[in-house]
Amino acid sequence: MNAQTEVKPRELSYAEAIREAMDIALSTDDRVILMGEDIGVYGGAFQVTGDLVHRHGEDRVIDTPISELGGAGVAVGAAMTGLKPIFEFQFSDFATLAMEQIVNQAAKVRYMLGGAVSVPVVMRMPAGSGTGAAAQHSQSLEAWFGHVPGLKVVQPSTPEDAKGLLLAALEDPDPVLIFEHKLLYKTRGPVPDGPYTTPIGKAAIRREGRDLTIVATSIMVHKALEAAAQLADDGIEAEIIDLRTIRPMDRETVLDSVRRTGRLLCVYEGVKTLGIGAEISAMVAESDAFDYLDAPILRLGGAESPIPYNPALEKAAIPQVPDILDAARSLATGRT
Amino acid sequence: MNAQTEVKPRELSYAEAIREAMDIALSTDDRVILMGEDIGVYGGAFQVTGDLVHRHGEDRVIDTPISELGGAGVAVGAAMTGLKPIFEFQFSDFATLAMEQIVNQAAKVRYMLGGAVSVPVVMRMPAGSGTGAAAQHSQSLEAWFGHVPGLKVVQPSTPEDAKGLLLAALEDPDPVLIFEHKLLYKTRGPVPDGPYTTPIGKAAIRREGRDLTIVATSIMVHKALEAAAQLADDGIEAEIIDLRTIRPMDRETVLDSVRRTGRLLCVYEGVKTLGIGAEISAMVAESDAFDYLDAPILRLGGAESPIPYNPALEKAAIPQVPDILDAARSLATGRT
Amino acid sequence: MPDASADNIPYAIRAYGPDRLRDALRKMHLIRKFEEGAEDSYMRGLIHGTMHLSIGQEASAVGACMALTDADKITSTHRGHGHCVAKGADVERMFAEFFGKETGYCRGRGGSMHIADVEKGNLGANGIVGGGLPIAVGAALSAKRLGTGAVTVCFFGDGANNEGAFHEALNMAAIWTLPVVFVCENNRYGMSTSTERSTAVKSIADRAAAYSMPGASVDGNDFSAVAEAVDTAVTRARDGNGPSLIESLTYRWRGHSKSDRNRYRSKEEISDWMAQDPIPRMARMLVDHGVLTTAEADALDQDAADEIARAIEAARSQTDPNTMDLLRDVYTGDAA
Amino acid sequence: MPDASADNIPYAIRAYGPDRLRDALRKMHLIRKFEEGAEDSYMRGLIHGTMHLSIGQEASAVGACMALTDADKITSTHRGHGHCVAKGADVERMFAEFFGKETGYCRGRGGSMHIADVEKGNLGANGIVGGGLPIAVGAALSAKRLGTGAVTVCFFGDGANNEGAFHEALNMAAIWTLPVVFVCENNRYGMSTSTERSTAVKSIADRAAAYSMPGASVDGNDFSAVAEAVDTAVTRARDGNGPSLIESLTYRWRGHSKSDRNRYRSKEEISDWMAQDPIPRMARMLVDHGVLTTAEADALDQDAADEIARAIEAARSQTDPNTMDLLRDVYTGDAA
Ligand SMILES: Cc1ncc(C[n+]2csc(CCOP(=O)(O)OP(=O)(O)O)c2C)c(N)n1
Ligand SMILES: Cc1ncc(C[n+]2csc(CCOP(=O)(O)OP(=O)(O)O)c2C)c(N)n1
Ligand SMILES: [Mg+2]
Ligand SMILES: [Mg+2]
Repeated sequence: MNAQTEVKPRELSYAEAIREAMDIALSTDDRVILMGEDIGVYGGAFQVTGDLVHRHGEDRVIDTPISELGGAGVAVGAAMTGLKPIFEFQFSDFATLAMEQIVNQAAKVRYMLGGAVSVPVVMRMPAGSGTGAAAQHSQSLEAWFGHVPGLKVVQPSTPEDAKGLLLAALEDPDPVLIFEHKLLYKTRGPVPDGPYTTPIGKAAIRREGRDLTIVATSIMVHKALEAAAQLADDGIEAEIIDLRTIRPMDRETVLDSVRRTGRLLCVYEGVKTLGIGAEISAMVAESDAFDYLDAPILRLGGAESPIPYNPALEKAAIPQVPDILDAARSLATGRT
Repeated sequence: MNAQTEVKPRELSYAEAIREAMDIALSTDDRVILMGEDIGVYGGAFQVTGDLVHRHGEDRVIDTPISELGGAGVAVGAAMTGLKPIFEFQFSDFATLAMEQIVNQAAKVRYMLGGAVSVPVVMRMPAGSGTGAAAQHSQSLEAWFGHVPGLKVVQPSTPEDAKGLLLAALEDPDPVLIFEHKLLYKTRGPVPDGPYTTPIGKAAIRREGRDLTIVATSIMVHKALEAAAQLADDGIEAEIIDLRTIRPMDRETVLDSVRRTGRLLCVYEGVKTLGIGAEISAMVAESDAFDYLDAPILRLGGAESPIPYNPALEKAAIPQVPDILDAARSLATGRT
Repeated sequence: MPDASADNIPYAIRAYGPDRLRDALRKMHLIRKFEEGAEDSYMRGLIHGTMHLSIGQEASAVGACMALTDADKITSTHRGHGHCVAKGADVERMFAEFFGKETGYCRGRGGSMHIADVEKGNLGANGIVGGGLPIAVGAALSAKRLGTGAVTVCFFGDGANNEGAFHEALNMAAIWTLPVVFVCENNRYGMSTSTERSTAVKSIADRAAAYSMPGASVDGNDFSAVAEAVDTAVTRARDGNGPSLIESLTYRWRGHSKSDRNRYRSKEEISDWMAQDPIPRMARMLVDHGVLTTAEADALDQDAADEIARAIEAARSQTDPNTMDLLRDVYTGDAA
Repeated sequence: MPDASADNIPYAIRAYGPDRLRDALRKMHLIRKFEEGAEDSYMRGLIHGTMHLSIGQEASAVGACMALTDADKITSTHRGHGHCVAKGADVERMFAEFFGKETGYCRGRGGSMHIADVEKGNLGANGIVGGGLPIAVGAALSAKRLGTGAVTVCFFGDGANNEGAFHEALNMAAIWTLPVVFVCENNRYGMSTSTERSTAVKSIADRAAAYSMPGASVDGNDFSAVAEAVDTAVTRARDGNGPSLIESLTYRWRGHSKSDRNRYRSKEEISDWMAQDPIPRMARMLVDHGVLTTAEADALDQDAADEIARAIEAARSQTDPNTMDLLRDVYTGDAA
């Protein structure tokens, strides 16, 4: 369905938008259930499920024991047999306990069975640093899942997309992982009423520009937009692409922009090496857009270290606006 | 120590070379133990540990229950407290059950504790397809671990390196993961006697060439060499780099070669998207070597699908020599 | 436990009519002949990869499925051929899968380790030890929420009982009172590792107490004993009284897989168990209680042999997958 | 279980001399004051991130460490401040860590969730529920192989007992007869989820039977009861008789973390437990048995308050890490 027809000027937080999407799904589709740790009376570690248990009952908003492998596997088995579970990992770091069920089962069972089943499970992954929770509660592991055929992986950066991508994930017959940045939960933005979907596999151009292309993911989109505003003051017009979907990646939107700007900067929070930016860079470098490149493809990613606790170190471990400004300036002023 | 002084012309299989390295370690260092499933009397699923249990006893060659998370965690805890465990995953696919201990604990504990401990654990990962074992026993997941600071990741392609890198891993105070391709276990090659190490973090140029650079990993090194011989007949001289270490990557050897050839092809078995080749490509594209590129950077990786059972499909799912020939020819004959 | 002496009518004779009993014996013969045919085909090079034969365990597979209809589900294991036949699969389509044919249950994508028959309620074998345990609980959660009245029987081995997935799955099944029956086929070894060396409890059934569910240990080579225990557990599950754990004590005559050298058990042990062949035991019981004549029982044996021979011949000549379809069924709707 | 009435000499009075008993009470006060000081510092914005306070659980932490020397190890949890102090840590260095200082136990890299004191045998808190269980077994394996005679006490919560890691760790500790004592601090909730809703067994100690190890459930607010149970288990472990599971029944007065709204438990329940305050109970026992005068007991309280105040003041002014050292200690030898 399409939102445009029914848009009202209304702002919600990113967390509220996700909750609204789940509320719509629970209200309109009996097969939808929520599973996760402390998503019931507690409302979720980040208060995303909030009061849904009171609206839809404990049979549909299910607190699991602290059993990530089993919990995820139960969601996979339920999805194979008629339910549409939305499974919340309390922190995406804990998905390290469930990789077996996500990667060996959910992602592969349809293929291994020659198409005899689908696994319509949605997994929500609160990710990212900035909360002072240190190395085991701050990772950005989306690149791992982007490497796994059979999975779809999205990373909404706005409340509108957080709702639209979750509803799209629920309409999708295959496993979809949604990486939600913890620091975005409280950010607010316009959110259409009622049901609508944001297409999986489609990037969004958040700002147009002729001088360079910045492809960013999740919270980095906002840092890139902040940088772009400052760059404009120096007469540098950066085009900002919000990738939105990690797998399948929107090749055309990225290549088309690079063909126009001839310069590319990738900005992401995950560890730089083998992070999302590596694929974006390689995808461009192997394409015809390579011929349009006027400068090296730059990447700003997370530091080659675990996320430290100390706030100054934690900040230093991921790209910040000044880093984006420096990289963009060096690119824009580079040879043509 | 250095092998050159004591090299004898002697051939071993890749599996025998690994066993010899473990035998040396068990014989010379009391802190070394082996842990894994069926590595004792059974000799390991691929007969790599072989008769070591008879030479060193069940206290040091320890059959674990089928408990990958716990087993890996026991190895991590033992490594933190004085032992040097070599932990064998029966198939690297089963490391999906132990990501928590590998990534949240082994890789991060030293950093999280401000350097108060080291985790000298070695994990052996039989990987790759070609055995008809289908999607859950054929993965090449090394890229995941290459994305994790705190880990070192190596991928020997020859018996000599399989022994040398294992002994280097044992001398290394930090966690080292060794990805061994199952189809290489029976391949034979010269292996120096006695103890020696192959440096972690150093790639090897297996063949010199001026026309293009092919960076390959593991079994793909052999396919690339086979292709290079045929390319030579057409007068195309490919330089073949065996990456050997995934993390930390040998930037200089790759960049230096690309500066000379101006053309780059990456060949790896893991899924193409976000696989090793993505990082190699991005590393070159962001470096000064970019200016030397005369053509797009091409990648040949695994198909965007799980590994199928049917032998013809299985073969079609990973790069083969003809694919390398086609890519290399299109590169070499491309614009300059 | 009932025995087959004439002065004490065994449960199976009391519980089932002659047609079902004849069919059960037929299925046991069919499994035995299927496994022998698969082994022979493997030796003749018709089958790729490896396989795990369940010869000697036929009473366990068939007895456990007596209480199930096609609406009920099972999750199976790497040693799943018997479960698949017991749940009603067509042996020709099974062989077609083994031969990697497009006509196989998994279109040749899965092979022995992923064979499934979703229409008949078999959610599939699994290449991951313990992988099916949480999935079975998920299927039971669906049945309970959707009110289908279906019960799920979860097959797993003694080795699997030491996986964390076992603990998490049984705990969740119990706290949520789900209609699932856990059937542990204890054949005394996980690959080469005996339960004495791997499992810290004498009887695996005793682990049921850790989940406040009934636990029973039965002679897995006694069809009637297995059927009685599982019937009781299935009834309990259907009545909404939750899960049970049944340990079926049996033995695999063949090696773990095609690469097993049987170094970990004695010839005597194997021959003692072969003397406990469940098939003649079943036949004798049926003859003793006048369900069949000896001639009729022998005829079932011969019929099974003929059916398997025909199935192998028919399957061999069927069509192979087209390598152009490599990416088919990675995602739903990717059908070629 | 011993009680504190004068006509029945409690275990602790019989087992320890006055100095150790005085020191135990001192540590209990120190933990309480430490937690209150940490909470106050957090409110004053001196501490980044979140924290998990153990107020109300002091007898469990201190009692469980009575049998341990600095050579013995503990693995702790996210709620680990009490364990750390009980094992002999310096509260000033602990606060320095909370304040993210270079002088902290983790050089400011770990914070509350990773606080460790390796010299004193505390291998660290853990951000992963259940993460310490296999590590503790590994430490015990080292002790057994290296013949150090050390015992490891593994602390974990009721919520952690539903993780697969619990099952795998206890099973391995039992089959290998390792010197480890599993201390489950059952404070009735895993975050918001009560044991009734998460755990399919009445007493967690009953799960010991699944691993053929002794299990005991004790009043975790009774210092003497905890000390007696753990002393017995540690002696058993030191004598080479293997692991034990001890359930320490206690309660956390504060919310799970700083974001908890206590929606899942009643005010009455909390106040009933506060009436069971373990510290006055301990003090009363010592006074009743003439170990201390009331005045001496009160003095320990005041001394603890003063020590904490001094520690906070001293730690606050210490030096912050240099952001140039971000990559330090990712690998051994990376010291700046
Ligand atoms: C997670 C995982 N670990 C290890 C293996 C390798 N493996 C396959 S079957 C097997 C033994 C399983 O033993 P059990 O559960 O008793 O089943 P059985 O083979 O005896 O029928 C092992 C170790 C696997 N497939 N998956
Ligand atoms: C693997 C994992 N899952 C979930 C969490 C989030 N979490 C942190 S503490 C906690 C509750 C733990 O309960 P329990 O083990 O009883 O310890 P307690 O907090 O009661 O001391 C949860 C769910 C985590 N840190 N790690
Ligand atoms: Mg078995
Ligand atoms: Mg608790």
